[in-house]
Amino acid sequence: MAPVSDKTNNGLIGILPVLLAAALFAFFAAQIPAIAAGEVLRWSMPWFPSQGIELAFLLDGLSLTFALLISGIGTLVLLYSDSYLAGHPQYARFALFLTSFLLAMLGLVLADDLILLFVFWELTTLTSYLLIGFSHEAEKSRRNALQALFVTGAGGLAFLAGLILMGFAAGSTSISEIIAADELRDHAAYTGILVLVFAGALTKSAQVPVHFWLPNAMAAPTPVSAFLHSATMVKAGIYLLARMHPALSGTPGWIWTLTILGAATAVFASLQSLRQTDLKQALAYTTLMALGTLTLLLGQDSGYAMTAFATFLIVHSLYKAALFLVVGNIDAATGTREVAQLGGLGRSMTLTAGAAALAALSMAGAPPFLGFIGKELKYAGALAADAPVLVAGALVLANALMFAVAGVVALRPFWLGSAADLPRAPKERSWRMLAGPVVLGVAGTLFGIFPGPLQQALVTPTVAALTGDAANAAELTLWHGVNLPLLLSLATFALGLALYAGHRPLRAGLAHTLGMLPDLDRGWDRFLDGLKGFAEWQAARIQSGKLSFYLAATFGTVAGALLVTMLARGLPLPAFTLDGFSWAPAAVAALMLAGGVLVLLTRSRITAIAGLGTSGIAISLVFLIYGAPDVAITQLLVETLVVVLVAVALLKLPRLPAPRFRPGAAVISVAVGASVSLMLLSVLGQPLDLSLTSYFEAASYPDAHGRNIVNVILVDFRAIDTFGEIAVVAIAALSALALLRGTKGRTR
Amino acid sequence: MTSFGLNVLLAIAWIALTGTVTLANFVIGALLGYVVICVIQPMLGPSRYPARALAWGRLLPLFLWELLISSIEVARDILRPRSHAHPAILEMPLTVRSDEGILLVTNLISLTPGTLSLDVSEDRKTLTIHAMFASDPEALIASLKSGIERWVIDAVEDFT
Amino acid sequence: MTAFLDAVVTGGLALVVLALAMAFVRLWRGPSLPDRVVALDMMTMAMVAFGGLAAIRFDTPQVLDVSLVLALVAFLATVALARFAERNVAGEDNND
Amino acid sequence: MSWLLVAPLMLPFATAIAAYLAKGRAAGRWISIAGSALLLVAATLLLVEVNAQGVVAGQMGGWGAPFGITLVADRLSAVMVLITAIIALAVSVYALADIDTRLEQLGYHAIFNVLIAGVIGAFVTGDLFNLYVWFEVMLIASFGLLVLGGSPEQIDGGVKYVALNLIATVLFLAGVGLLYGATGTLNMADLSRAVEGVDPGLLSVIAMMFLLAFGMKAAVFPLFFWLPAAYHTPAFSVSAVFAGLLTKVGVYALIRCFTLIFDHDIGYTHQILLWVAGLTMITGVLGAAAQSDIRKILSFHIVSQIGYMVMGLALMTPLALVGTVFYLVHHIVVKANLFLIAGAVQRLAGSTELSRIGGLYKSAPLLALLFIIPAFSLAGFPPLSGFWAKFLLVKAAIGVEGWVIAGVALVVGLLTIYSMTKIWAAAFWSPHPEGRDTSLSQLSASDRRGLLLPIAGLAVITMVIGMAPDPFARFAEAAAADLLDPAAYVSAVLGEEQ
Amino acid sequence: MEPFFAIAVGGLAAAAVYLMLSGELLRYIFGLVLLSNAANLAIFVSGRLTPGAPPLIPEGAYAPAGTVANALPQALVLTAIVIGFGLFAFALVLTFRAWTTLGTLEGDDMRVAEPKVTK
Amino acid sequence: MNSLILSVATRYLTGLLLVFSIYLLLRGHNEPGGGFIGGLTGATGFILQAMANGTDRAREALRLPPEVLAMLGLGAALLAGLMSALTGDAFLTGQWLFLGAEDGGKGLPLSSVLVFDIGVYLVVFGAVLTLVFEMEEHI
Amino acid sequence: MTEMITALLIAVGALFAAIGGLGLLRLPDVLMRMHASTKIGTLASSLITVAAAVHFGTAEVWIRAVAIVVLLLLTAPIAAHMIGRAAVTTRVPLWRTPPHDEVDKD
Ligand code: NA
Ligand code: NA
Repeated sequence: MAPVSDKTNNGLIGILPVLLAAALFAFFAAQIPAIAAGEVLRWSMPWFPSQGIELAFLLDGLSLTFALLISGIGTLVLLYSDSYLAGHPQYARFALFLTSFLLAMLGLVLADDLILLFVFWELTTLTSYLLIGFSHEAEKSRRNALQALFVTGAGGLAFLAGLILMGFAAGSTSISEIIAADELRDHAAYTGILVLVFAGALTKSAQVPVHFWLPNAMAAPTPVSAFLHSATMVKAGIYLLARMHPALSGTPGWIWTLTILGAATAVFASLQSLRQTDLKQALAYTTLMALGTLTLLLGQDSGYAMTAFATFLIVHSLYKAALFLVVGNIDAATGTREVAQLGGLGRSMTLTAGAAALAALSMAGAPPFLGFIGKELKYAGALAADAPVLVAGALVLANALMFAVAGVVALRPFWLGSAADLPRAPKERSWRMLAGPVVLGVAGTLFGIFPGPLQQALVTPTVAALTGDAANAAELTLWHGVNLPLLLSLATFALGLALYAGHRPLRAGLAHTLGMLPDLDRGWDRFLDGLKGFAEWQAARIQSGKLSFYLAATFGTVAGALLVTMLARGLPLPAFTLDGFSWAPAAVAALMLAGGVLVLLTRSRITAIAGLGTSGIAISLVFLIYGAPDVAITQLLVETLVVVLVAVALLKLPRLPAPRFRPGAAVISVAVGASVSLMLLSVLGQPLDLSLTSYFEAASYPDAHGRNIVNVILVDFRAIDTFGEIAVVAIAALSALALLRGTKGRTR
Repeated sequence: MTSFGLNVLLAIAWIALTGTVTLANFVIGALLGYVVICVIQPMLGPSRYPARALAWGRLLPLFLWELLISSIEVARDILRPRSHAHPAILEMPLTVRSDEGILLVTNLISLTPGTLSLDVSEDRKTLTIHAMFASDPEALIASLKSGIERWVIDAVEDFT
Repeated sequence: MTAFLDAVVTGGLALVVLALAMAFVRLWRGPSLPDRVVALDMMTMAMVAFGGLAAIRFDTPQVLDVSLVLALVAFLATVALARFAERNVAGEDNND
Repeated sequence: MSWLLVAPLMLPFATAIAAYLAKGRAAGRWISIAGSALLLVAATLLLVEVNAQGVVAGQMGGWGAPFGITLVADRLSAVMVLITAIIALAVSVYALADIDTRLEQLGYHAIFNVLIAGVIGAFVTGDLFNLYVWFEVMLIASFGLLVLGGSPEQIDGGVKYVALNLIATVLFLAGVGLLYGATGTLNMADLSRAVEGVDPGLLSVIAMMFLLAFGMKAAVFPLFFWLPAAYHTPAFSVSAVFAGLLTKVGVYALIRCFTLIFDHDIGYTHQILLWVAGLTMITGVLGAAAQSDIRKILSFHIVSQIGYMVMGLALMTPLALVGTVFYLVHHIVVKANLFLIAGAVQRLAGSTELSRIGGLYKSAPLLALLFIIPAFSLAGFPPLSGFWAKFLLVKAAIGVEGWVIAGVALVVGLLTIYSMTKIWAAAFWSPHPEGRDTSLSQLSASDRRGLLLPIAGLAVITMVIGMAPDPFARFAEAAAADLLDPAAYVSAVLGEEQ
Repeated sequence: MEPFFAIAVGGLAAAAVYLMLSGELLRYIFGLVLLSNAANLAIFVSGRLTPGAPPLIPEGAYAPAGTVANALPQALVLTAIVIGFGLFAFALVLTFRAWTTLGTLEGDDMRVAEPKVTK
Repeated sequence: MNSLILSVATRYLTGLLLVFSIYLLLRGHNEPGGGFIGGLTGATGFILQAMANGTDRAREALRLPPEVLAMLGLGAALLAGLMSALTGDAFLTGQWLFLGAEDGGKGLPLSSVLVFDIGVYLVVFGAVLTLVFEMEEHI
Repeated sequence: MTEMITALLIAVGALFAAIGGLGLLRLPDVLMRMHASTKIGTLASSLITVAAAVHFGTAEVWIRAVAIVVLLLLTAPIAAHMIGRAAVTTRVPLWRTPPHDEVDKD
């Protein structure tokens, strides 16, 4: 992304977040002595006590390492962004999101409660979504942001299930308690927990085969990529695995899953990386490679592997952030990131070039950089693994490829070729954009030459957090004599040089070979299309827009549910007798039915109304016969009013379509009718408790001063029913009025 | 309807005063109200209400009797195996002029043997009738005019 | 109530119900719209009679109130339907 | 005591009458706002009392239970009343900018307030037939509001809404009749004891009747057609209050009846509820995925979210019911708010059809922020209310090894993200296809206030619940405990010592 | 007599549902009226039937003389009838409006709110 | 519609129905009748007016718009319910005043229950007329 | 005596009712059927109503009965007029074309 205006920074909005991050870094740095001394700092307050969830934070070697990387690199990235996006109209939001992201990430690595951890986990997902989609007007940004959100969100939900399960299994969601109790491996839910936690961690850390979202996350502005890829987001999954390492590791499930996935990711990613021509894409794949390596290491248990993990974690963060920022500088200076176009930048961008060289050499694992130490430790860890050949082989191949990529990405553009074909004449960037690469590059170099303080301050405490014992930490040193790791290192350089020399033909070959693998990125599009297609298909079936379908489905459900329940739960039916049968009510009931049937069969509207009227009259006769004059009168009045209103409405309504026999409707309606009859018969077979009625009869006159018990019920005993009832009538009238007056209506 | 409304009001007031909500009591109230209105008539301005009410009372028995006769006649025809009817739609010139008079004439005709009022023309001068036994239309119309219409004019329009 | 009166009332009810039924047949058959209105009118008349008989049968004069209201509102329904029939000049319902 | 129950029920009626008689003047809208504010006060007082005392019951007309009608509020009722009052106030304020004079003159404020009264009546009544009455009050008012204005879409949606809802009405009515015929009583507390004398098979069938009736009101699978057919058609204020409250009354009724009365055959009835819950979640969320209009998307999401609430009821464990209660409250606030936001989107961008809008992220960042809060809350992102709601339910499901339903709940959450980001990407991130000016400044200051104040207020509630879930969950816990052990409810209603 | 009415109510409900299922609004409305009647009758019958004897207290007495019809279901039915009328009236007006606005009474032809998906 | 016969008859019927409806309302507490039945009967009279002479005439006779009458009725019912607040009773508790009560009779009953029923009457009366008038006018 | 009068009124009234129903079935056109329903129906119901009044004999019942009869007498002819007019204006086919049909010309 090119600078948006000729401003060089964003003023207060630009600098405040930097200060905040720097302050955080300082704070965490101040904790180093305590942590180095083997202390573990814990702070907590109740948050959701009824669910046993605390706002609990824990600072040990592992979280301190992460916290320092996050806040330190965060400071540099924010400083860099201030210049990179100088004058951008949405810089305030950008800074807000980036700072939030930083804080969420800090929260994640400090949380000492599974649910709290998840809260921050999801917050990083959400804020990274907003950051990846920062160039929101570009379709691709939006797509890639969604992809990242969806994939990591999916993993996150699985992760949540795993956390809940873990909470149940351990009886607590406090991470330190779970680790201290150390009972999970024997729990019945262990495998489930493992699967679910892996699902969360591996999607977040973009392991094969759910890696595809990470390179696409490059849609974000470069400083975001630098941050996302070096110290944050993708490391969240790694952090999680590391954090749970004491509680979950050591089982075959843990070892083999992480080893195989890590190895596959590392190799696959480094091959992909070599294949890329866009600097940023190439770097993105190297991130994958690093993540694979870290995963692979976490699969192991040895002190070497853990030390290697702790060291490589730092190594990678330093060089990766530096290189991304370098690429940002190149992009900003030249307007391109295409390898083929770039060359000879070393002369015009000396500081950038220098920083790039330091970072690249660390990445390549060359001595005396920290990368070299990291690599040696990796090999030592590999040799201590359960499958040394597999682990070491994967690492050698991956590191050699890294070596080649480092050459292609970070050295070649500066020191080879010429700046001839560039869109813009390259020029060194402002100090804000140089601070990051330079500080990080130099740090990688200094820690390589003087590894002692790093070992003391961070690596050993991290190993202690991972294994429970600081004594497990291996020594960080450039020279440890001629041994197998050194030999492997030399082999790596040789292979790396060969790969670099042949990287052009190799690229073509790789492109061909990798092209034959299923393209999961395109698969994502197909998944979304499929999802949408299925959703549309489903919606069109269910929400068809056809009233007749809705009605049939509704009544069908009603009849089905009732009849099935009758069969399944048994409906008591009394013996049917004709005791007390009387012809007059029977005749009236027949008339009632006849009226209904008449409505059914006719296509004459007036006949239908008359049929309704007949049915209504018959029902009111039933009320009359069985001692309900009030109801009979009301029924008559209402029925009449129905007839009157329909007669008025019919003046403008069309004729009825001819009735035709609809077998489906007939089945449904008979089923509904039958279930109604059966239920009613069953109810009538039960004794009825008449105590309410008896009370009303006794209290009506003495207490409520009325002789018409029905009316007393309506206006006194149950007056609130009647109040609601008249509200219905009043609102029906108001609504009808509004409907009639409020619509002009098409004149027909 | 001023007098009428007043009468109703008075009747209700009576019920409220006596506290007995029965039909009988209402009738008492209405009658009382009627008397009161008659008394206060000069204050209310000219009204035909008292006289008209009396006329209604005289016409009621007539209605009932005519109804019975006409029903028997129609019933006979219904029960006969073959209808002897000579249906026709006729027009009868109206002499009666007042709204109430026309209403009474049409209603009475409808309740009289074999005749049914269908409509009054817009100029109120002709009444359309359906007759069931109209073998001699002129005679039928003449008898209606001399019978029912005469009664109505005597009973109602004399007071106007 | 004596057995005699009871028998008369029962017979009366039977005849009234018969009238209701015959009116309903006319209602069903039509053929013209006014025919059906007439039939409905007749049914309400029969119901008034039914109310009177029911009052005697159950010894509850309050049932007459039903007849009273019926006499009132039946008229309204008839007027509304007749009005519909009159405006419906297109002659719908004359021959279904 | 009983006046605490009567006040929230009768205040909206008084407001409705006053607003109607004042129609044609601006007074109506201010009466409505003032009435809603008073309602909020009354609802708060009720909640405070209930929280202090457990269950508050009052016998209307002074006729003792089970003879007269009892109004009764336990914690669930009280919180539902309060949340109703909050929505009523928010929507009343929103109506200032959303409802034009024409609709006001057609009686908008009166019908709206009667709707609120119906909803509250349903929450506070302790009588089954009276519940039917309040359902109808609510229903008829919803009819009126739905078609107020009378556009062809409204009429079309209204026809389907009316046609299908009336079926539920008749089912409910018949169910009440049958239950009365089997037990001889209507008072729900009394019913909870009287059903013990009824044949269990018959009772299960009657329970099914209520499940169907309330299920339809709650818009569960496969009875939800009326909702997506209609909710996108009325004025935004109206769809917001519908979205927030109406289906939840169905859910409330399900909860009330299936914890208090129909708990004799949980192995059958609640198993069915569980199936219904799962299918409702899935069909709803897929339906949403197929839509391209904001309100249609949101409508289908109502359906899908109802599934979660029913799921808690179906699991019937203390934690599950806590989840359901929590979900109810959360969902009402969030869903109503999203519809309000849809209205603001319409005002600024000219449509709610995703392909025809955009640019709001750039031009109206405040609205963007206000959207993202409820949207991600709906999708269950922490630390917003929806996260805890989902968390509690999933935890409850996992706690009883309901793996499938837990999985469904999680996957549906993911698909919810898909829909919410679809709206976000189309309405906010992508540029407006016609390059229209979508900034908030094109609205008058008063319209801006009217639109944004309620939206912001509801967003704050979502966040507060999310940030400090404990008091809410504690309350929900107490509410769930009330539901699972109705003894206190029964004795408060029937006026006996426990 | 109650079982007989139980069957009659079922028959009426069946006719009503068949009408409502037609998807044509006028028939739907007619069906709705019948269905409401069936539901009301169901409540009435559920409260058991007592011929004659309306629940009225004679003058001078403090309670009904002898057995009278069950008053409670009567009150419920009355309320239900009135509510049903309100709903019916609105449905009728809506039907009328549907015709003037949408030009059809066939529910399946009403595709304004849920247009056919054209692909 | 312009039927002279109907028009003239309606003049009498409307008054008759109105009186009758009030009668039904007042005695409803003791005999069949009450607010709903009364209100509907009263409305019948004005519906006849509207059909015979047009809604304008019927509206004129009513003076207040029917929908306002309905809302006033709702208000009356609400007030009837609230009257019990004065005596500290529960909502909708009947408040009775028997004027001149003596042995064997309760005297003239005036009660909040009657006010409530009058509210019912007005709502039904107003609502039904609203429905009919509006439909008449818009069809 | 009262009982005899009651029985007589009922018998006549019920008989008329049945005849009226039969007339509605048998008579050939709508206007003629109206003669049956309007006249006979009104009479039948009036007679039975009066029978009830005679049976109970109280003033209250008598007043109610009279009210019913008056109402029927007032409304039945008007109803008949409305229906008849509708039948004529909509040109319902009449049995045996009337010789002096002058309404039909408009
Ligand atoms: Na909803
Ligand atoms: Na009522």
